[in-house]
Amino acid sequence: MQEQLFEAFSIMVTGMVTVFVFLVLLMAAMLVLKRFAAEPFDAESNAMKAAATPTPIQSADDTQRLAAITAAVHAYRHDHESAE
Amino acid sequence: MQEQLFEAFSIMVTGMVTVFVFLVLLMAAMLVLKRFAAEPFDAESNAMKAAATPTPIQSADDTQRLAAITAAVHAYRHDHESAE
Amino acid sequence: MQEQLFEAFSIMVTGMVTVFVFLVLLMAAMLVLKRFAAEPFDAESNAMKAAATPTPIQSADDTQRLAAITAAVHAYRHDHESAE
Amino acid sequence: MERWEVLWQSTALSAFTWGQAAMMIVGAVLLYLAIVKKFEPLLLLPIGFGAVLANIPLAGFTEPGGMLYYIYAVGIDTGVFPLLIFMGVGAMTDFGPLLANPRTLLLGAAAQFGIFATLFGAIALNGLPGFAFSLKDAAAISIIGGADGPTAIFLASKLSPDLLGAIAVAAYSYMALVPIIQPPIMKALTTKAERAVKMEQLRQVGRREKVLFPLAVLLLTLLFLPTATPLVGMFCLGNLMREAGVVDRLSKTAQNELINITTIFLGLAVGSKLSASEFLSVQTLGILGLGAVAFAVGTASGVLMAKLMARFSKSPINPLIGAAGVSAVPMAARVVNKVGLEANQSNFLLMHAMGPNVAGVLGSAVAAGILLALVG
Amino acid sequence: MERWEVLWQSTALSAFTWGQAAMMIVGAVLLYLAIVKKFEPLLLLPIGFGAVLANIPLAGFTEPGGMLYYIYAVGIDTGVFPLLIFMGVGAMTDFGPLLANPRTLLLGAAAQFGIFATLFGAIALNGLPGFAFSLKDAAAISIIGGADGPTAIFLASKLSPDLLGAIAVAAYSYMALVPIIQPPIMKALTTKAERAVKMEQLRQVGRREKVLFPLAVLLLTLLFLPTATPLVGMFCLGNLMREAGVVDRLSKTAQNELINITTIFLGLAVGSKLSASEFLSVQTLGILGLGAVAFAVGTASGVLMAKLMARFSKSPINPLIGAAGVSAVPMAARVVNKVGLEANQSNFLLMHAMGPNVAGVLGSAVAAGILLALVG
Amino acid sequence: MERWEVLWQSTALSAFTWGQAAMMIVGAVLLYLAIVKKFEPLLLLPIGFGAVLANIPLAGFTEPGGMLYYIYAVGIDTGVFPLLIFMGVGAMTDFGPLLANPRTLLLGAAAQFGIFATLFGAIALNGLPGFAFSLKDAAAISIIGGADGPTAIFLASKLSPDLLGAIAVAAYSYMALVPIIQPPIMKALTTKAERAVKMEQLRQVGRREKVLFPLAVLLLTLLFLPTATPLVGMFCLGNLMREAGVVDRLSKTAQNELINITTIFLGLAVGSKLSASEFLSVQTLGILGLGAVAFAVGTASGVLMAKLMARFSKSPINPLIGAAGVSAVPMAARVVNKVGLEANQSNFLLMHAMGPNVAGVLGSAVAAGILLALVG
Ligand code: NA
Ligand code: NA
Ligand code: NA
Repeated sequence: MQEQLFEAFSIMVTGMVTVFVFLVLLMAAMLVLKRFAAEPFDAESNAMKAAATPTPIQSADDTQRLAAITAAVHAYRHDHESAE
Repeated sequence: MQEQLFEAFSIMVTGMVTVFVFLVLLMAAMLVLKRFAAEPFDAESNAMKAAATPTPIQSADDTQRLAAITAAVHAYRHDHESAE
Repeated sequence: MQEQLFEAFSIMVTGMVTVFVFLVLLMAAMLVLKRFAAEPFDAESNAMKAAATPTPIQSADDTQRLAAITAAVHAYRHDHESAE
Repeated sequence: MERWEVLWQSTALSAFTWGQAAMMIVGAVLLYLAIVKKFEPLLLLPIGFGAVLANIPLAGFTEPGGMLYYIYAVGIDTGVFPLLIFMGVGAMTDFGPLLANPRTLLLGAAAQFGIFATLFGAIALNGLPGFAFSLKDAAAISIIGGADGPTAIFLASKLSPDLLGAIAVAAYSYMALVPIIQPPIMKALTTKAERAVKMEQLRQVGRREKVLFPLAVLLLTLLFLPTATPLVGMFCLGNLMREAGVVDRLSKTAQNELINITTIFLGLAVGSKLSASEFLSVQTLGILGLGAVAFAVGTASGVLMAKLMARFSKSPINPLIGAAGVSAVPMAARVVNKVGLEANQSNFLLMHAMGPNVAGVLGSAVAAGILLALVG
Repeated sequence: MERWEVLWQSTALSAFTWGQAAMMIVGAVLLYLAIVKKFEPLLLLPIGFGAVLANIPLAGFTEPGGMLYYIYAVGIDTGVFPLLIFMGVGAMTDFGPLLANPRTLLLGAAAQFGIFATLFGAIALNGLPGFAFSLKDAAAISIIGGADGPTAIFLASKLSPDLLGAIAVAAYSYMALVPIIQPPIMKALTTKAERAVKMEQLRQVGRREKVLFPLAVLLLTLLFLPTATPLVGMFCLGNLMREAGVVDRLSKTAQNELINITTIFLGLAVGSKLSASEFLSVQTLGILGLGAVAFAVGTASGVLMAKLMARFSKSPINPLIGAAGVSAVPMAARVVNKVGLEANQSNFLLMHAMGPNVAGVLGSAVAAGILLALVG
Repeated sequence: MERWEVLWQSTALSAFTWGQAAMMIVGAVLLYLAIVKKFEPLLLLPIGFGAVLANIPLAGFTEPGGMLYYIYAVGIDTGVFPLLIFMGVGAMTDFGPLLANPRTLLLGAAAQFGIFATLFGAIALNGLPGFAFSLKDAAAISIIGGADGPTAIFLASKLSPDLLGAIAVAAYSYMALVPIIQPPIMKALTTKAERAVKMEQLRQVGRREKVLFPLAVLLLTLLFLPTATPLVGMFCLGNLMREAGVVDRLSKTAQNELINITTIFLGLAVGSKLSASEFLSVQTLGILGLGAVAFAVGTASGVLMAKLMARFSKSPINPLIGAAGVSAVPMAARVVNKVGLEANQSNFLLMHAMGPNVAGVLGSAVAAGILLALVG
């Protein structure tokens, strides 16, 4: 029991140290990436990309937007016709 | 042969009785459900649910609706431009 | 080596002849099909079919079209409001 | 020269048997029925194509190493494919009309007489020369009367895999023929006045009932008929995913991509069981005949049960809706609607027939469980 | 008579054990939590349903020939299902907020203390009567603190398959309970002034960084922690497909149909491990208790680490975002946002919390790799 | 201390071989080609990623228990994955342009000379030191000239699984390079006047012809070349589902989700065959060289055949369309269109080139069947 507890404790220490070392290394890699791979931000391309990969949630939004547009178009049609 | 026929006949009787007993039990369960789980009908929520689960057919409708809207918008654009 | 080369050569000849024979047979089958199965062309049904089976590319187009429509409707809404 | 000899030996022309050629024609007929006659094309097209592929000499589709061999082993031998289809069907099923009118469950029960009468009939056929159906064979054949594809395939794969091809083909073909088989029987057993009876509008059923219903079905099944739980359980899982409202993305996938993928594979694998040695026999004629009997008896018992219920019911019951108890969803319910309209132009029975229709699905899954328990 | 006897023998009523009945109730409770309480319904609904099916007497779902047996063998024994889920999660993950603020990786690291402290705690529990967790068991249990479903299932299937059911149930339940477990701890460890701290807006991250990031993660993992490469590798593959911009159709399929199909099967297979002999024991209570400890410790260490970082940072850091380091994406980040808003109505922490949130996913996958290396 | 030793032993750093490191670079190059150069990214991205994963020391992806091991065993060893891809490609293929101009089948036939000449070339290479291709190897390599990924993978998995990785990489790379490889050859073999030739508009092809065509292809294949029926059969099934018009939901699933899921797995599994011992050899250089020869010879024979046909044809034939006979759908047809436009700004050859283009797919599937019959 005592021995197993010690083993568990040692795994705890080893594990936490390793996790930290690993993620610090990854942090370093990110800083390298930032320095060498960062690009001037291009708002348009990102916006387009977001539009091009609809998640299920977004596609539900699309349906709602579609409904909104339909309603809008109908309203316009109506207005337009009555205007004539 | 005679024996096999008798066996088949006995399976027929046993089977039909069991099917009926089972479905009568299920009917009883449904009456229990109706008594204890029925809720005042909420038209709006059902309608919303139907809207939220588009079948392939509905999404085909969407495409057609989209086409209709596109046409409508183009028509408006055209009218609008000519109006200016 | 010599022998293997000869074998490869013989496969080359056999193979090309077989490919040609096979595809000539298929060509004959196509002419038979044309004679007996060709139908007067029905432009409308084909167009509808194309519309009914959107490829991923087309659905991407749909998203863009949707965006375009949204923009258009917003523009109209804006014009309309300012017109009032 | 020798190479040409090898090539000739590797053409099918040198190896074709009459049986294989005949089975190709069977496959072609199934493709014709699927594409031109629109007989259950989602299944009969892949089944017909699978039948053609399986009978190509020297191609080895159904031998170890061949694609159809693997698909069959993975999906049918294990029973997984029909169960996945059943889950998808559950996710597509709305039990609302049945919950609104629980009595129609009895119609779904009565129509199962088509199954059990056919079992008796199959054994009786053994009196004729050329027929030697075992009890398992008879049970597998009789399930054609359930008018439900995945149930038939599941049961046949467990009880009589050799007959699987013929049974599945018969089941789907007769389901497609429901608009031709049922109306004469329905009309023969009812008067025009009966067919013209209008039924009261159904109550609306709330979400809570719909969520609890598949669980209630599962509970009763697992208590009283555990052998039916694979089929009923997967059906209820699909239905629960549909009605729970919290896992819509799973429900949609079960109803669309998953059932489509499984359907392609299931059809090919079923088709791969259409081999000459099994299919080109007098047995197949017997199966086709028994299947027709099963549909007819099921339709008749449903209608007669509805007539009986109408006699004792306070609210009016149109006996036609009993015919929908065979399942064949939603074709049978549409047939009921059509025949009802013929008798009375303002008589819309579709929703009333959906109750017995989905009851018939449960009924035949239960019947399959009973058969597994008694002869499996 | 005899036939009725056979039918009775084939009902579950004659064969039910108390354990099976109790596990059905467990399954029903999971369904209730999923449907009514909306606790991680995508997983808990199939898990609960699987638990019910697996405990039906005589139905044989989990024996060779049964559907759940095959699904478990194909997807969990091999580790393939959790890896596919992880690929899909990778394809849904946006590393932008993390890349914009790399320091938040440290929060994702600190929160993993929940895992390792729990491992120690599990061994310490062996001091009580009724507990005898091996090191492998303890490691599998501790991963609940990773607050990540597929990681927990993957590790448990490798180290302690018998506990898989209880571990997965605990992991998903506590993930659903994050809005209840975390806020008290977060508030206890911070002052209102700390919680009201606003953080600077994040920089925009370009596509090139986002494409290279999963590759950098993979590179470091394969160099230093190859045992973590199955999990991290599939996660990075999904993320690379997302960000590469050239395989959108694969990325969408990984995020939708493929992950949905896998989720249905994974849930059923996990549920099939909820057997009475394993689940109805004091061990399960231990697992549930340890899981709660793991979440609490992870949350606390994340918050404390954030406080430490705030002390040495030039730009302001709100210590609440440390709580998101346990992962439980995106629930934990939302909780951070909510608690932050309570302290300051114009303090929107959501995007700031997404960094530690996704860092926590990487952190627990790394921790799983370490555990596999040390005790696997 | 000892625990740190265990961790170090479990890092890849202690176990890397030069070969594995080199193969990782190969994987990285493939990812670069896929993402930055957009070389067939749908395949080369998963292949490149699979190559990286497969070469991680101590991770065991390709050993029993590892994910890539299972995926390879299930999908490539059995041949199922390339066949499913081929079914999806069939469902995406429109045979209209070919049916409108059946003569272009001859171009698809002529271009297969690239395959058979390369087979001869591979055996001839054995004269050089370091090369010892068996006939099976040579046949598997030569199929690169078919310019069709699933065909190449299917044949290589049957004839020469060790070379599968290199062959698939070469096939997809050269398909991506078609716009660079083909134009110089096309221009060298034609005059500007020939390239400027306009062709007559194609007739519209009705649905009935399109439905019957895949069945006719299947019939001829099963009669004369049963070894080609797995590939041709699945292709025709996909095309039949597309054209039948009654199973649109199956056709769409085959074209989208099913092919996407299969593509991810297929790519990973192919990548898993990129091991140092097989790939880092002079053989691979030979394969790459032979692949280039195959594409060049195929292109040249297609163009020369078209010139020959033009001489005897009443209606004008632009010899450029012969180049599309190598398949590489639809890239080769686009290249034809582009080169045609360069010669004559109003000369749109795209639809005319689609005929030989899809004929090339059939041609190389047929060639694969011949090779299986002769050397399999
Ligand atoms: Na039925
Ligand atoms: Na975590
Ligand atoms: Na080709």
